[in-house]
Amino acid sequence: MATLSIAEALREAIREEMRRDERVFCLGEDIDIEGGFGGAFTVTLGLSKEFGHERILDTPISEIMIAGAAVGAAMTGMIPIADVQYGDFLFCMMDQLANNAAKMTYMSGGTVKVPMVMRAPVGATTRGAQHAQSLEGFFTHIPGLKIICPSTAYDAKGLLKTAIRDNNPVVVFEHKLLYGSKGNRAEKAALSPVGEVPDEEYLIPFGEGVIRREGKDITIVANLLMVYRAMEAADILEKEGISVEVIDPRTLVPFDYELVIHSIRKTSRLMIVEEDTKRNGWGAEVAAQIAEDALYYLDAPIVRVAGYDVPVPFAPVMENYVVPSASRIAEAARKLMKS
Amino acid sequence: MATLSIAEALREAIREEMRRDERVFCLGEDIDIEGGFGGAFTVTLGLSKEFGHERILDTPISEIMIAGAAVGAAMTGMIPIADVQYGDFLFCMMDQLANNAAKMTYMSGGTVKVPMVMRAPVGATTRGAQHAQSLEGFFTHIPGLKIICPSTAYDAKGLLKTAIRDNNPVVVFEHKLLYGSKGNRAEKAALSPVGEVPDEEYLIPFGEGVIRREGKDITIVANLLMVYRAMEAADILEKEGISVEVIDPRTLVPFDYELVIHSIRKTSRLMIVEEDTKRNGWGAEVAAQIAEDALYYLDAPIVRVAGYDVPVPFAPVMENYVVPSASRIAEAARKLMKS
Amino acid sequence: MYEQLFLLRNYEDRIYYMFLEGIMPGTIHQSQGQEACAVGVLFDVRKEDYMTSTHRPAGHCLAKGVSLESMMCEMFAKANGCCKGKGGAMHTGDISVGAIPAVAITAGGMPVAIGAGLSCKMRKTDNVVICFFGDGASNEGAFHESMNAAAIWNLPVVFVCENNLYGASTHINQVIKIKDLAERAAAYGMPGYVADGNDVLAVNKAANEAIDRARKGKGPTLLELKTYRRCGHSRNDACGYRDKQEEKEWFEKDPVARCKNYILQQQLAAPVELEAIEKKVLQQIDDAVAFAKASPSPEPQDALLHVYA
Amino acid sequence: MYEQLFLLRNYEDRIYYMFLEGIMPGTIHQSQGQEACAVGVLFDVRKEDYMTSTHRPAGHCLAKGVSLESMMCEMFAKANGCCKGKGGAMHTGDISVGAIPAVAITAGGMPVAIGAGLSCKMRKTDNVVICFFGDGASNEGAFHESMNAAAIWNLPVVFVCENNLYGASTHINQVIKIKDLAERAAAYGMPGYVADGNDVLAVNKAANEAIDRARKGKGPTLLELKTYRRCGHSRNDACGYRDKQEEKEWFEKDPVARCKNYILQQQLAAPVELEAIEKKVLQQIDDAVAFAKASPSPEPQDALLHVYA
Ligand SMILES: Cc1ncc(C[n+]2csc(CCOP(=O)(O)OP(=O)(O)O)c2C)c(N)n1
Ligand SMILES: Cc1ncc(C[n+]2csc(CCOP(=O)(O)OP(=O)(O)O)c2C)c(N)n1
Ligand SMILES: [Mg+2]
Ligand SMILES: [Mg+2]
Repeated sequence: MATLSIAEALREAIREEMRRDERVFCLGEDIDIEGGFGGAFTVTLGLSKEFGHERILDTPISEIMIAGAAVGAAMTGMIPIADVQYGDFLFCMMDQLANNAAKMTYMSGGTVKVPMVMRAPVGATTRGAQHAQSLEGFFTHIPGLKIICPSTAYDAKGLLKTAIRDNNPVVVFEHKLLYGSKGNRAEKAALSPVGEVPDEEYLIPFGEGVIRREGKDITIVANLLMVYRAMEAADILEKEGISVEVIDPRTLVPFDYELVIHSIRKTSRLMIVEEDTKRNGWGAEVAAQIAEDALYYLDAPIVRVAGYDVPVPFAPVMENYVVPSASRIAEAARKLMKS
Repeated sequence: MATLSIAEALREAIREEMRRDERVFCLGEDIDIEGGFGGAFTVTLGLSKEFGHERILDTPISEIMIAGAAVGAAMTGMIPIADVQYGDFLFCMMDQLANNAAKMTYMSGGTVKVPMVMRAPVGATTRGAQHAQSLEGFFTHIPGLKIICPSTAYDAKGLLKTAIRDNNPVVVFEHKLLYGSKGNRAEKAALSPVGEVPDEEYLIPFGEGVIRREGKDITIVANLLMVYRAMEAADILEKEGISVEVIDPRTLVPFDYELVIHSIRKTSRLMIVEEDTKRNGWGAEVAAQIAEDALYYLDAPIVRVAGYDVPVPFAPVMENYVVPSASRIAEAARKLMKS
Repeated sequence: MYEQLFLLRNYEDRIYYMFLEGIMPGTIHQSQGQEACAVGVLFDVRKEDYMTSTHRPAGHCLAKGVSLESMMCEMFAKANGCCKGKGGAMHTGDISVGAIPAVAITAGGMPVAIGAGLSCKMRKTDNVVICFFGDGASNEGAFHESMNAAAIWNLPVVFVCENNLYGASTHINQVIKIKDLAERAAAYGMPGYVADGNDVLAVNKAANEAIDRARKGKGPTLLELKTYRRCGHSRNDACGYRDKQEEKEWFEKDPVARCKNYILQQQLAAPVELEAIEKKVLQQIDDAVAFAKASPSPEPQDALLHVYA
Repeated sequence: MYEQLFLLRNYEDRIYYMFLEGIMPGTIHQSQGQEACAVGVLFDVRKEDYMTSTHRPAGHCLAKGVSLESMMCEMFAKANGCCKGKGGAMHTGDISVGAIPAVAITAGGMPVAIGAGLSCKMRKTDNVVICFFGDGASNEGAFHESMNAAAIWNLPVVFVCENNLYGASTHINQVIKIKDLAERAAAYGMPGYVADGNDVLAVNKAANEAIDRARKGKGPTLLELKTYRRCGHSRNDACGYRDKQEEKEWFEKDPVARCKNYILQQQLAAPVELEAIEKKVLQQIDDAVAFAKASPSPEPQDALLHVYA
């Protein structure tokens, strides 16, 4: 057992897969320049020492090309892991991801495959509106992609390895405040979700959520940073006699509805917590799906606590207001218990 | 009263606004080359005769530039109406729309405004996956944009004029099969929703849906082409004794929840019909919102009939299967009545 | 070569007529008049070499070796089309012969070619990538990012710009200020050449030089082929935006007729031999049409397959 | 000019120290060492001229006339910042002095400059647009599409590429194959020039020529300014990727010191005069810091305002 941060766990996953399979390579801006950053959040730091600069490929600032090159390489026998420094820049490559990566297998009638991974950091960290977005809701809306969002080191390693071995384009959303709180590129407000990671190889299948905490009054489904905020809220609420079950879906596409439905059969109350803006965030789909398939298990409205529908403001007081906090979650839970 | 197709109604709206206000201009690819098409669907055909090629500006095939130029012109005193030939190409300009157009007002603390209109045709018309998408769900997810989707000539003219006068970026989704069925660029499967349009000037405020048909058993909320499919389904269902109320929200952001809630208080059953793919389509948000705010009015699950979660296939038999048809809507309605 | 030129021309003409008859679904973007580009460039490439194409892919695909039957079936939206009826005209391709399914987003296939080029290089093959695009596409950001990447990484990619003077209805001189698009190569430190795109031998020569460079690890080339569409941009386009004199001049340079005349003049083949070839090709097309018509349609629910590999 | 150079340098140094102290939120991208670019280019522009900027906008904004206080308040996330605390360092701007709020997406401000240029032209003003971007940005698709549009429409835009040799940690020679980025202008039929970006007078001269052309309706120019960051790319960057010898050589060409030496050598001003200026500027900065610290923070719920105009 090793104790790793999420950044380290991701790096180990990449390292192991690159050792295992020659076809795997990384590309992106500043991912491992000598003396540089190892990507915006150190995930690829030092990998070029072992694998050389051909397989850890530093690119120009050309997002269309990065994504398109990943698609082309994937279709022709390679397994690219592409990187954007901030998820917000995915918009610059949206055409390649939505129109090519996601559709090539389908448009070809299943004759080509696109085994690529797109890694993107999300989350608000007082950098202003263009370096802050949580973009899950855009990508869950694109058929042909798979979407994962690991919130622990164990999951990060196991899910990324599965992603690399998947024959389809997988978008990995990583949260800036969860990479780890050590190192000179760590974020001020970072949590430190270091975790035990087995020494033996393991893979985590997509579509299997986990219960982070058991409870009986309310089911909270939350991802990435919001898992931790929900856990905090659960602590607060427990003292007030409200028992919260926290589910981390871990992958958004595919999504583990079974686990959620199983939980609400017990709690009969559902809350979804996401950092992404509320209108058409991934939580909207979860709420809609439950309202369609499992409405009768519920005794109360389905509540979503999400980023307010505004761009992310710079000032920390405003940013903290926009991103769901433990107390906002707790407050919504109290209200939900009364309804 | 004039009887206009939607393409004509949109053209008249642009013409009137360009006459009224010098700041209004159009830009896009092939929008009015001499002897050309007038945009992919003739909306801007012939306008350069009256306004000249400076105000009806044919551009290179440079979507990033088109959207960015609209943002820049809007911030500096002009009112651009930008055009993409197919909505699918919005992905090429996504960064400018999501990161700049939608956020500039906010990031500047309200000191700049971005009065621009982005027009985009959507809908499947046997052209294959990259010329077929309905993209509403991506754009309703971006705070700072307004989203409209006119389904009649009257609405097209009135809403577009309002959009042009709005101080914010407005995305107009127009359906390829609704532009009109005349002219050599009309679509084979096109409907012909010509309509009466008053000679006097009128504007339609955003956020006001309309009831296209009254009913008492089920409320169907549908937009664009799906309004007509829902109406067809309602005809079928009426014969079976099921009375359907059809609501056309007309604008997705802002959305007229009041009208929907008013309707479900009567019908106690809600169905949402959209051509966009189901997972995280705009219907997901509507369902989620109703499940949060008005759950107690409902006697049954909230049902969504939407494009299946696949890229749009080329073969007409498959395309027709993917896009909701009147019979699929009717079938879902029957099932809903039983639940 | 003539056989291929003749095939491309007649395949597309036949499609056009069937389209007018209304027996073919979808839309079409044809390349009559540009056949020498596809044939000249691809004549000597290997099956293992890759190609990326555009919304106007029929000629490229035939010349790259996608089977006539499978393309015809795709046009008829049949289950045994090269894309199983899922792709349609604008996404024609067959990866088994190196034809990456065409990308209908203008210039959207160019970054894909970079990936294929990286792949050829990283896997230490000496295969190359042919990247087709149009004059209009050269104003897209994707063009710029792709050209630069190929240059700095010295990728085995041959960029083939078919300059047919128009992007849809827009004349190229209205949207660029330079004379030749080949000049843009200099901005990336890449060689750029112009060739007569209606002369299949000239195209073949220029292309083979570029391909040879790429194969030997000497990096990418931009090849601009001056050519012209005989047809409209897409269905129902009467080309009202084109100058009639310009059309006339270009129509006289028809690449298929030119090749035929050349062969006859140089006595490289006898008229009867060419006639025999033509007859064979027309028969192949007839057969393909018959085959496609008789082929089964996909089931509606097949739409749900192949979203994931 | 020296006053401005000195202001830019000391404003940013002061910000840096406060950042280290931990009293300033967010992140910073500073431009110490590049001051001559901002000052030289903007020295003679009008308030009515527009400017687009980047993730590294402080120098541009000060030189364009955004008030020191309002910028300092923005850095402190105060309600009276130039963006009301909503924008932050990377979105600094003030449209009332022509400084379009900065775009932090690399090259993302360039198409915006096209729009501003169109606007200046269509409204028949003779105002111009200064479009700042970096060497790294020149590999973005947005660069390409913007340059071409400006060229074909003959827009009054001056493209200013501050080539500081690095895009984040990546040396420019690793990502382009040509010598000067100014060469790229030729691909658009636009004039392109190189100037010494650490010599404020050389910058001013080159910029004024370009601005003059633009103002007279003679179209856009690409101006490449060779310069160097004295600071890291962003906070916490020790520049481990830079060659120490390279750093040394460039640090010797410091634009602020150089301007000062020039003034003294040419006896354009006496040392005491310069000292007085410096003292005044430092006092202004002190005052701005004090003012910003004393200014009110926004209310949390203010986050909900200004989504729409
Ligand atoms: C991103 C994008 N923008 C616009 C279009 C619409 N469109 C299809 S073909 C075309 C013209 C392309 O011109 P060119 O690259 O010269 O190719 P050609 O049609 O002449 O073969 C346009 C504008 C598109 N398919 N994709
Ligand atoms: C689209 C996009 N990609 C990547 C980044 C991350 N990033 C911020 S600054 C920068 C380097 C920019 O280099 P350059 O244009 O030379 O400007 P400089 O930082 O040297 O001023 C990068 C890669 C970004 N902000 N936007
Ligand atoms: Mg062309
Ligand atoms: Mg730089």
